[in-house]
Amino acid sequence: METRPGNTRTSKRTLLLAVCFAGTAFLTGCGGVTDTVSTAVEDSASAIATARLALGQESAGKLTTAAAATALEDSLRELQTSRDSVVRLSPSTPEDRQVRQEALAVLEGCTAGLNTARDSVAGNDGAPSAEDGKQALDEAAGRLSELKTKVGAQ
Amino acid sequence: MKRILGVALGILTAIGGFVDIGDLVTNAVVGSRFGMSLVWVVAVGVVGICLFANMSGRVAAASGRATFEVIRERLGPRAGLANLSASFLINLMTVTAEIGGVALALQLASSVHYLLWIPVAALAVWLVVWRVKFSIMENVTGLLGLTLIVFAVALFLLKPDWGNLAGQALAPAVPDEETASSYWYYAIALFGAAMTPYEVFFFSSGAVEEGWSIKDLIQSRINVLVGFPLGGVLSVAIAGCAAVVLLPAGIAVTSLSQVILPVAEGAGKLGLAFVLIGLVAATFGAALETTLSSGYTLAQFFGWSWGKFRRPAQAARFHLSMIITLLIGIAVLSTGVDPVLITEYSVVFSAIALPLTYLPILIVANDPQYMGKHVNGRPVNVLAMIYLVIILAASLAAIPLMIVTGAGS
Amino acid sequence: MKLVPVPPIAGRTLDAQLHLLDRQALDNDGVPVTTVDDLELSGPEPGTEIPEGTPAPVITALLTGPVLGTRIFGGRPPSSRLIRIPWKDVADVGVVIKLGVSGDSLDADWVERWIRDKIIARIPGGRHDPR
Amino acid sequence: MILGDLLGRAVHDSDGVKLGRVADARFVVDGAPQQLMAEARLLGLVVSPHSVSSFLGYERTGVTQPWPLPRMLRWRHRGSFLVMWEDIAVMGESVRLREGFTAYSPELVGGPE
Repeated sequence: METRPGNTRTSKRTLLLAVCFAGTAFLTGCGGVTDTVSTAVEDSASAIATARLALGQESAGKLTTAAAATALEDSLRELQTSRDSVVRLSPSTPEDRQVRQEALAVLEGCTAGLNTARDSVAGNDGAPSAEDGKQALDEAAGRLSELKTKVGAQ
Repeated sequence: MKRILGVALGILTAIGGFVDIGDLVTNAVVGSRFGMSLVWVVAVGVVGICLFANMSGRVAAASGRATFEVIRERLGPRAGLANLSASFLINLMTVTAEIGGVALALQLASSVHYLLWIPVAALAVWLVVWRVKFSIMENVTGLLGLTLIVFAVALFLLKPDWGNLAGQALAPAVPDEETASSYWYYAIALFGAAMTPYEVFFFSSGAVEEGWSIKDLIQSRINVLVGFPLGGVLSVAIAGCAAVVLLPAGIAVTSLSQVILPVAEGAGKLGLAFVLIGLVAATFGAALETTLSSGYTLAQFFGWSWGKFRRPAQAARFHLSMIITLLIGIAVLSTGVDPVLITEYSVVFSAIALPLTYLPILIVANDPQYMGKHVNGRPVNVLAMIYLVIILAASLAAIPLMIVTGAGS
Repeated sequence: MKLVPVPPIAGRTLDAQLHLLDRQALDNDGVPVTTVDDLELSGPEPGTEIPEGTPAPVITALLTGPVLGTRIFGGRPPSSRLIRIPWKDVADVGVVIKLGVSGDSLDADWVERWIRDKIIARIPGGRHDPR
Repeated sequence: MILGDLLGRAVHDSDGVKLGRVADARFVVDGAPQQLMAEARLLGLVVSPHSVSSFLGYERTGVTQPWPLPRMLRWRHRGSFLVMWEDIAVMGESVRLREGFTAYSPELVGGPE
């Protein structure tokens, strides 16, 4: 591999940097409101599904409490990141604002459901039972799918 | 009898050593989103790593020169330094991902937050690199990594619809809710996970560490040609478990805890115990290999004395560079950045940087001054040229695809 | 320009770029010492006319030192900064350059010795022989 | 004299016509014997008209594998030739050759083995 004279190398390097810079700019800039909301809903649905699976396995004695607690914690973190992406939205049209409001309400509900599930797994006295945890997650999943059809139809 | 034991040990270590955090996460993500439709990439990657590892093992055995000495000598300083900085940065990213992986695995076993495990994991890695003999280190982590076979066991216990799985694998098609660009992005990520450059740095430096000669090559060839494909089968099993359990439930893998849920589903707490041991061993073994690789890359390029077979005092800069690498890894992880995210980026950047180390090894493997009569045969060269084209294509397509798909989101 | 085949030459031929520069130098017990970054010739004064029949210059020393920066951006470090390994210490030139002296006596190795004494030897187990 | 100063310098013939650049320097180990190895005497310079420096030296060896690469790089260094020490008049900012110098083939004959 010969070293080509300096100038073509530096021009090639600046081109590469420009591409990367454009790429990161594109990555962070968010698409339309509905795109962000639908991705957020999708990620939250995945997080809630993980929580339901982990909770089911834990109560069925297939999963240790430590692993279940970690899975639920990761799901909560995933939910919070999607919620933050919706919060950061600044919609211009009234419909977008309405969609964002609704999404935030549903995601709020999911976070509450997830917390109930985490408490049930922690299982210290006075904590909700596994059944309540499961019930809360089912509700959250239901509301998420409703929101998904609504946002999807937009 | 001893010989058979040696051969078996070599194969088992190759299987255990093949899977690392990159394979675990990428295969699980791909399984949970694309089912089995990307399994062909694992096959392409495994054949590639077998070819690449054999070539670099032969270069090391025939000429006693490990990868980065060869790169410096044949590419000259300017191209060599560009090569070194790219490979070292990606290796640093992989070290960070591996140590993060060890911490996440320990969190799963103990539910102590992973951030607390990171310094413990890094210190343990350093202690092993500092004192434990090279072959013992390789064999223990490799054998313990074998417990990841529980993924295959769990897949059987889940009694999946084998016809459907085989159908997806043999007739790959992009699932409807995924775009073609994210399909190809994850193809490159999977290829990068299978053909990680650090495996080759470690493999060729290991040949020099253990003082291989040409007659030892037969043993290494068996290890590679049997061990790596079986390691590939393990990766496919990980993807299979995700495809059978996570895909239908609409779970897209973003954390290590999701990766083990299918094993718990299929094999219960016993299976879970095995997979946790396997996770810790595989990621810990990979953390050792990547830390050593960062030391090897720097020491071999700058001509320092290196190698675990020497007293640490006789390879001072080699050991110091590894200590610094581990400290950087701890610093990056303590900022709270998600290790799984680092892993996803590290496998793609591995695919981008692959030509930088593949081409020099291919050149030297044909150079009679280094290889004497052990130069590449014609069939190996034909296959190697085909793979050069594949590797260049993957490397060039990676960044545009990363931009288009927003890193696969 | 028709090329005349090279007349037969007694002794081995070494091309600097292909066989000497950037090559690894090992001391007499095989410990890597440094890489060869440049060569010092007994050659003519640069820029002066070379009278006919003057004997060809010989390599007087292998040069090593912090040259990577200069080799990238051009120029050359002041020769005072370059460390000399006299040619008489070179035992063999093959895939690696074998030196006939031990590494400790070469001052091309001071960075290694400084880190060894100041840091690595101080950590417990630093001098433990793994074999 | 430092070899690093010589590599890459322009090479002119006695009338000042530029022939190319110094790509490499060839030594032959046949000088006065030292304790370990005989002195390496400068045999000549490899001059390349089209490219700056060559680390792979395909234009001086018969290596043909890996297939397309040696042929491509040999094309890039086409026209390289070896000029003997006796034909060199000045070595400094640039290299000037003597009148009627002989251009030898850069083929590596006695390899380092």
